[in-house]
Amino acid sequence: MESLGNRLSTLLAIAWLLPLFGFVVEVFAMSWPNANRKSKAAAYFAIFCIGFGFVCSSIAFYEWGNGTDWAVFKAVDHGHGEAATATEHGDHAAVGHADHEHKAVTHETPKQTVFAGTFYNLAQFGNLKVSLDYYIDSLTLAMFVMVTLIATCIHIFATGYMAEELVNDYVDHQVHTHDGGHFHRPGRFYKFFSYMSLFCFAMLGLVLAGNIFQVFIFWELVGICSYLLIGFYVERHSASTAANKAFIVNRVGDFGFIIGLMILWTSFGTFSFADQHGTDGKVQPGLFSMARGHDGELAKTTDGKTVVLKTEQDGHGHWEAPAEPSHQKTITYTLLIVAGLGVFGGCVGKSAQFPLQTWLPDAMEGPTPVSALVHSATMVAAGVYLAGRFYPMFVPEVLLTIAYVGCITAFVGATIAIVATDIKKVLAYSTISQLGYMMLGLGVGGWGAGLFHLVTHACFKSLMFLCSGSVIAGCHHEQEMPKMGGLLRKMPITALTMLVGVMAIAGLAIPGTSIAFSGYHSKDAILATALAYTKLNPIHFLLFVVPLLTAGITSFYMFRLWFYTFLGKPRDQHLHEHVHESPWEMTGPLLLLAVLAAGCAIGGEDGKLFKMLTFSQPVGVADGVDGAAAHTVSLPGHTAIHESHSTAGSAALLAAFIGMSISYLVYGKGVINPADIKRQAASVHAFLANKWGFDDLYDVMFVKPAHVVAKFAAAIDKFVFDEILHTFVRMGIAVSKWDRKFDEGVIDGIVNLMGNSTYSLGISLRNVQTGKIRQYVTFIAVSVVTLFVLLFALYPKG
Amino acid sequence: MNEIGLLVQRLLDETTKTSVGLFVPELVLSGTIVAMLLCRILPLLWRVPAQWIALLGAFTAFAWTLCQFDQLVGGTMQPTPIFTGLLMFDQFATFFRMFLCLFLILTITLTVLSGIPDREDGPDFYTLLIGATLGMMIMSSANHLLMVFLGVEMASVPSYAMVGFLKGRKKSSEAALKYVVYGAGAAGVMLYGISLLAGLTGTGSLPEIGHRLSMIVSQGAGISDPIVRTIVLASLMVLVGLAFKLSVFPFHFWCPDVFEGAAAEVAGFLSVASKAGAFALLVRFGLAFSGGSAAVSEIAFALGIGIGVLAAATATFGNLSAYGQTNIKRMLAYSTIAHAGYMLMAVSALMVMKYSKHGGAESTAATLSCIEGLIYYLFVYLFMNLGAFAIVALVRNQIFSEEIEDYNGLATQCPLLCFGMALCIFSLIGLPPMGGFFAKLVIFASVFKATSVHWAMWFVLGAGAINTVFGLFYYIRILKAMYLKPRPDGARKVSYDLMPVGLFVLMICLPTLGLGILPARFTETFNNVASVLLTGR
Amino acid sequence: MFTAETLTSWIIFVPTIFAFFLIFFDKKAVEPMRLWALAGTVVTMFLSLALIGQFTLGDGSIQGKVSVPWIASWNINYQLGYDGISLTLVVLSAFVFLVSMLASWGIEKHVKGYLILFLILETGVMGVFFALDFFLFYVFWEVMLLPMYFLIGVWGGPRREYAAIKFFLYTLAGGVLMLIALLMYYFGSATPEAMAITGHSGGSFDLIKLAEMAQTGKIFSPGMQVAGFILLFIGFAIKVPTFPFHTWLPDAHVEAPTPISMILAGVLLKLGGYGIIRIAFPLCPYGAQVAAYALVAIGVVSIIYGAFAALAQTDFKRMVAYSSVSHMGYVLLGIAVWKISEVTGAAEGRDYWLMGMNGAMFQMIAHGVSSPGMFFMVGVIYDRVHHRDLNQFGGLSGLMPNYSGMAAVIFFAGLGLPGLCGFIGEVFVVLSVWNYSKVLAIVSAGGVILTAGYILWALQRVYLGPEYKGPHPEAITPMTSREQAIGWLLIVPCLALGVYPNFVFNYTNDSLTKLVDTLDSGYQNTPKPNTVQTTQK
Amino acid sequence: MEPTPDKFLFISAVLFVCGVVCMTTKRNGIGILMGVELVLNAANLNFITFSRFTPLGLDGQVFSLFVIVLAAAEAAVALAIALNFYNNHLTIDVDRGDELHG
Repeated sequence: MESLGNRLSTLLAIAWLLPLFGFVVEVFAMSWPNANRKSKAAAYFAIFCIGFGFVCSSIAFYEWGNGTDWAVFKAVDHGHGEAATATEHGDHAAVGHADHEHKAVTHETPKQTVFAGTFYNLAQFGNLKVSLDYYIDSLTLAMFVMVTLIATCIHIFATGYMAEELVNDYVDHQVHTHDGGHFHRPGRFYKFFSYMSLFCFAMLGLVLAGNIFQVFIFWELVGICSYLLIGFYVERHSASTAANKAFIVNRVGDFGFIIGLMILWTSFGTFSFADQHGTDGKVQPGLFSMARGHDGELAKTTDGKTVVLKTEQDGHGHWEAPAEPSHQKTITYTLLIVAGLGVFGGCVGKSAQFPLQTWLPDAMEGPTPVSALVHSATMVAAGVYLAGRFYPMFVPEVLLTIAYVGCITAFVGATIAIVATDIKKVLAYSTISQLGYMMLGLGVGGWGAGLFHLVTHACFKSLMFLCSGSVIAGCHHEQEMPKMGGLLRKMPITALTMLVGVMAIAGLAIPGTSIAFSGYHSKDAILATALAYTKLNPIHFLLFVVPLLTAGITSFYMFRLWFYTFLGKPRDQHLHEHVHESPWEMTGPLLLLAVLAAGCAIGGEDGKLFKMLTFSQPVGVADGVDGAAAHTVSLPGHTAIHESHSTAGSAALLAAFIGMSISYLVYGKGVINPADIKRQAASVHAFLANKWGFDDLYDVMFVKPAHVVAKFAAAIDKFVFDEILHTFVRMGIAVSKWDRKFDEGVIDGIVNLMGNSTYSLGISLRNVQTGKIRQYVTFIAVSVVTLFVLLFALYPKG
Repeated sequence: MNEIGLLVQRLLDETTKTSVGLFVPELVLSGTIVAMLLCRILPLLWRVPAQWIALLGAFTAFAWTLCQFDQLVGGTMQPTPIFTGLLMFDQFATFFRMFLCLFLILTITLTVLSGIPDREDGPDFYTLLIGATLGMMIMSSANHLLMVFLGVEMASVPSYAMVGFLKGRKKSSEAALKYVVYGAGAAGVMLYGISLLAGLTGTGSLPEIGHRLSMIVSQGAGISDPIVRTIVLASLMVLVGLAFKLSVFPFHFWCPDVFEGAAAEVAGFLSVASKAGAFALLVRFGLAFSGGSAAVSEIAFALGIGIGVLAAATATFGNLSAYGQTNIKRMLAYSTIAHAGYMLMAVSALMVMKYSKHGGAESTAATLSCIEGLIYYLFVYLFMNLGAFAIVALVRNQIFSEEIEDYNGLATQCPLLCFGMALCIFSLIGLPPMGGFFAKLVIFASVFKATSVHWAMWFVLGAGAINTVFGLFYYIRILKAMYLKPRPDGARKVSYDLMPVGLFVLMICLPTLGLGILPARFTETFNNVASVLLTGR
Repeated sequence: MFTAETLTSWIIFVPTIFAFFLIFFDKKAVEPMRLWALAGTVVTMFLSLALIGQFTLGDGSIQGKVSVPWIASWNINYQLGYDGISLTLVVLSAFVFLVSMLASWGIEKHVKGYLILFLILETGVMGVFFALDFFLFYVFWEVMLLPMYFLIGVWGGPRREYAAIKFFLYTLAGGVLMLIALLMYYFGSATPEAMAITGHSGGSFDLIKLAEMAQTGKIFSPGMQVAGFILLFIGFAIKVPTFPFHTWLPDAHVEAPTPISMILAGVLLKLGGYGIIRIAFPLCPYGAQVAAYALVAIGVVSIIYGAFAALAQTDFKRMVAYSSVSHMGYVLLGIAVWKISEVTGAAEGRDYWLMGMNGAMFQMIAHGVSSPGMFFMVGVIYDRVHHRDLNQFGGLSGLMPNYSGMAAVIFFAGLGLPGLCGFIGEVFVVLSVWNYSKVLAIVSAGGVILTAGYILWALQRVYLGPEYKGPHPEAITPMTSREQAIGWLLIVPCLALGVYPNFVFNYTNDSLTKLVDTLDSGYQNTPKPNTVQTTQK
Repeated sequence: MEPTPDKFLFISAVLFVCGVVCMTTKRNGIGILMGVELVLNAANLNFITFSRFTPLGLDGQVFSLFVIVLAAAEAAVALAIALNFYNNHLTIDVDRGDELHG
């Protein structure tokens, strides 16, 4: 077993460090003075790095499978469904594990499936240890494979998309220099790929991290990479402001993260997830075993106020809470909640959840491959990954907040997406909404469902971003949907792959059979968990109703996007002539991702992917938590979720069809002309100046309230949160102005005052020196007398 | 009839056998004065310039006092009062006489270099110079009230004349007049005080005063007792005379005007030599009260506190009023006032510690360090101040001005002189590597010890600390002018070659650094001097 | 010849020896003089690296102790030694001096004077880090003052005199306070029980023995420890600079030439922190514990206040100066998180305090590398366009790609980006504060956002944006190879320390563990005054 | 009746005060010098009285002899300086000599 752990860690370490090596080489090689800016060498090198990374992670996955002789796919009792190969994509990993299925099941002791260890020790204070270590389980491997695969596709797409940077003199149309002309600068092809490699390094590091401190390190590194990538067009003021905004909002999230870290560090004394095997053979419990031990319950004291940490090992290696109070290491329950919320605060900042989501739409300033990789598939998903990884530490109250935050985010994201006109903004808001979904999934106890949706969303969202990228490239950087229309004939492949993506996200499926798009399976899993959850705690009914509603809205705005851009008459004739299909580098990945988006969740709950994810779910999640006793929220167990599958699935499907049909009527066929609705709601239009007026013929309750709410949500978003942010900034600047005045005025003032006063005193003393000798002599007599009187008066008595 | 004969006989052999032998350095100096006056008259000696005679005389006097000092320290000679108790011959006095002779040599070489007294009135100048030094040497070894007055007068009168030496200038004549009038006034008051004191105690010699006073002062008498009042008044008046010589706060008015009027060399001489003599005398006078009863000690204790307050006032006044000065000599005058204040703090600490009620061994060790601090400060002060005045004199010879503005950008032209001035200035401020810092540290340490005796000394220590910071402002203005400001192109060129001038400046300024880095050797000798003075009594 | 003991003296005086030989160079031979001075700094760097070789890792106590009596009568001896704390700072200083010397090629005025003062400054700094005798420490502390005054005063920017005199005034005032504390501890250690430790009569200046005395708790009374701590803390806080005493830093930085402000930020600010760790805490453990809450509060205020002030600046260099104030706030914060549990009276969560101390030491080293880098980057652009107005920059990344790349890395190090040196120091300090007080921990964590704010805003205004808005854009030429070398010299340690912080922790951890334990036992041994010891929440 | 010293001391005190007042009020240089002489002679009177009535004995008279000699020397020098002042300022009025001040 030990050797397997090492092999796995080395393989994943290679996959992790390769992009860093790529970054270093690209930065140096390309900054060499004579490097010609036309060569695509940088792109090919980056693709090699991340591709090889993907190969390593799939080998690691294969090794891991063998090591645990594929218990992962045999865990579920009723055998495994039809032998559909998980993914047709042609690399050998898929083929490999297909034929292994029929190996005989041997019943020896359960193989070790979780491997943890240390790379090297950062610092050691007394018995507090901070180190870089790795934690490999099925979730890590799944994330590795997913991230490297999608990153490879996006890198290939980017070589095509960024081709225009391959020129020595790149004219940036959006930037106007003071003399009115456009800004000229040399192409920056290589710089883009170096940043992308650095990003992959940081993202993989985050996934591989073995302790929460290491997660925080790569958390910020990923934040910096998003800053660099958003602000790629450094000349555009809007780009650099968006980059600043993204970084500072992430930092606000990190502020919460640090507070969480502080509490954990002070009360638990360690950061590492797994148990640490000290050199002297002594085993130190990791966070999870301290908090949850082996059975998944918190060891609370009788009054339920403080939690006793399990720091002692009983006979067969299970961590128990020590009996004598003197040995006990305790943490108050409220502090544990605050720690959970703190870490979740970090996730909110990174995954653009409810209070801090304003930066993600602005982040669309970055080139589209960036939006595809960073702001849809990987980085924003890091928040959900961390919530998943840190799941055992979240107490039910925290899970409830996560659920509500997810729910609100999903709804707000979806409603704003309705009114968005920029194609990338629509996708950005839909990402926010889907992330809300994942958080909701985790919040309501569906650990597997949340992460399942994470993986599927990564596939189809990156697919859709890349399609929008190829559309934008096709229409010569035109992003506004009103100017497009009827592109189906001109860009067939992009249109069809986009349709696959749209259907996946809408969660369409052929009722009755189990053939469905990946979106359906993962969204169905979340809705099922939500339904089971609302059954157990009826007062939280909203946690099922709102997601259902959002599912409908999601399919509506996604199909609106598709019909609006690809069907109907081309609205801008001049633009229409120049539209052309993207070259193969761009359409190839689209096809690959389309296949992935369609089939990656084949088999739904008992498909390969879901089993893969849920294999290493935290202990005690499967059979749910009965909150009644401790009058907290109870979480649905696996069986409860299973029953509510069918009802939730059909409800979701219905909502999706309704949404699709409405958007078809409004945009596809054009039965109702959107223009006259705009006239009726002219005032609203003025109000939504930067949002294209929403035409809605049907006065159905569903549409009007959605519109009002959208307006309200957009308003909140624009006038409330941005305002809050701007007021903070203005307040900060005001305080700093006061601070500077105080600093120069008061403190410097005092010092100068002292200096000047002594100086003036000095000057005044000069005129005592009159120069008249007679006054001097009088002074002798006078001072003798005064001295005598003084001495006489102050003579120390007795 | 024969008692008178006996008396005269005893007097004769007492003076011839012992006193005259010990009085040789002073006699040598008197001899040089006579020689110089002779060379004015005898055509044979006309060609020999007076300064070489003066220098020769000063060297022999210095050598003599040096070997006297070694013998005293070595123990071969015992400290004894000479001339039937008029003067006291001990380490303390001999050290000061050696100090004054050394200073005399340096001043004479300075005047040779800066050429103040031209050939034909050279002898007169050097006569006055040596005469004043003689007066100060007597002051430092005075053991009798008569000698106190005689020493002060002998030191002051020649310096009145020296101040007015540049006959042609209006300023120097005005300065001389002011100095004469003020000096005479102060001397008069002092004499009256001395007469009262002599009358009260019925004797002139300082050691007996303490005993005599304790006889006439009844036990536990406060200020209300008339005898105590007259003693306090009398000693106050005597202190006035000394305060005038030290330019302590209420009696310092003459100092800025005289220093500005007089030539820089004379001002240098006055600032250092007269202070040394006066401080020696003040210490002896302060110790005169010792040995008395508790009441007398109480008087002395009160005087000590009074002096401490005066010292703080002097230091603060000196530093503050130096701010706005534009003439560098006047600024250095105020700086000498300030340094007099610092040194006076040591004397006040001495008196407070000596006469504090709960005396004991610990306080004698403390008084030891007060005197050691005072002597060390004077020793460093000699080099600091003389260096500063010498450079002012040398620069004046080239640019004919003593305004600080005219010093702008001097560093670019004569780096050596400016380096010397920088050393002196930093030592005057009291920055650590320089001697000035260690001197101030020792004095502050003794004042710090005195704070345990009486709360007022905290005020004195505080004033000392603040003044170190105040002092920074005006001292730095000189360096700022020299180093930081560019040399205006119209200004005169200042250039000195290394050989006579540069070497001299280095010889004076480097000891300020040396004393800062290797104070060990000097502290031992000073410690020995102080212990003999205190325990010898 | 180069054993551990002599190595320390060699490191201190090699720069002065090189400076001395500089005098004989001819004024015109600028290039050879610069190379000679560079050789001086390189030799010092090698010697300090050799010193690392001599250092035995596991042992936290003082190594390479050499003690030669200097002024015997005052028990002052020339005592040197180093442990993990001073070793890391010495290596940092040698490195920063080397880099600043490389950056001094831009100085044209009086090159000889500049180089001599530059090397003397290095001696002063090295002396402070090695000195183990309080008097020797104070002498070297003030020796640094002289060259710094002239370096800012003569070669500085337009308002150089004001900035130089302000710098001199602040440091001298701090010095005077330290002087009084020095005396207090000298006389405080003259008690009979102290004799047992020092083995000689009279007070002692030996820091190690004074720390032992403080640890026994019997010799220095609690009242004296509190008073001593306040004096020492203010003296050192002026150098750190913490909140109320920081106004000299922006002026000094803005007016100082680039290499000097690199040294000022890289080395001189660390002396304050080193002084607190080496003298203020060990000598008065009780005082330090009583003032712990105030210190932590001051540290947090410094962070927030410095960040806000930096946000408000329009002058690029002044902004970086204020960022130094904010970063040094972390140092003070890390040192002072010393929580005492009411129950046992011992330190509660000692490991977190140790972590805070280590974080503070690391922050000093990290800031010592990143802030000279920041100043150098400002200097590079200032040497070209001669203005520093943030709003008039822009678009530099297009015109000077390499320069902008390097500047971005250095500023991100200042921002506290993981993988670079700034992050480790900040995060470890912030993590250790929670154990001390929750409210202050949250506020200090808030500092992270502000830092990101002002640095990114500055980067955006200077480097991003379409084109350059300021005066004479034609002067913007790509980085010369010398500048690039310096850039890389600064970036490599940034990265190395960020990735593998044990370069510092291996050395500092043992010494700090020993320090933490001695302070803890020192506090417990000191008899608490009758008031119940109120602990901070 | 036996003459007591206090009458003489009273006279010398009066003399002393006259001397000081004369020094402070006189504008004429020579006048001031006269005042100085008065003060010195007051002290002389004191010495003579003390030598007569107190155990001071002969010392007092020797004292006064020295004082007389020194007063003479001082007067000589003072007059020379006053003369020099007159040559330069063409006046002996002390108040006119206030060029050195501040």
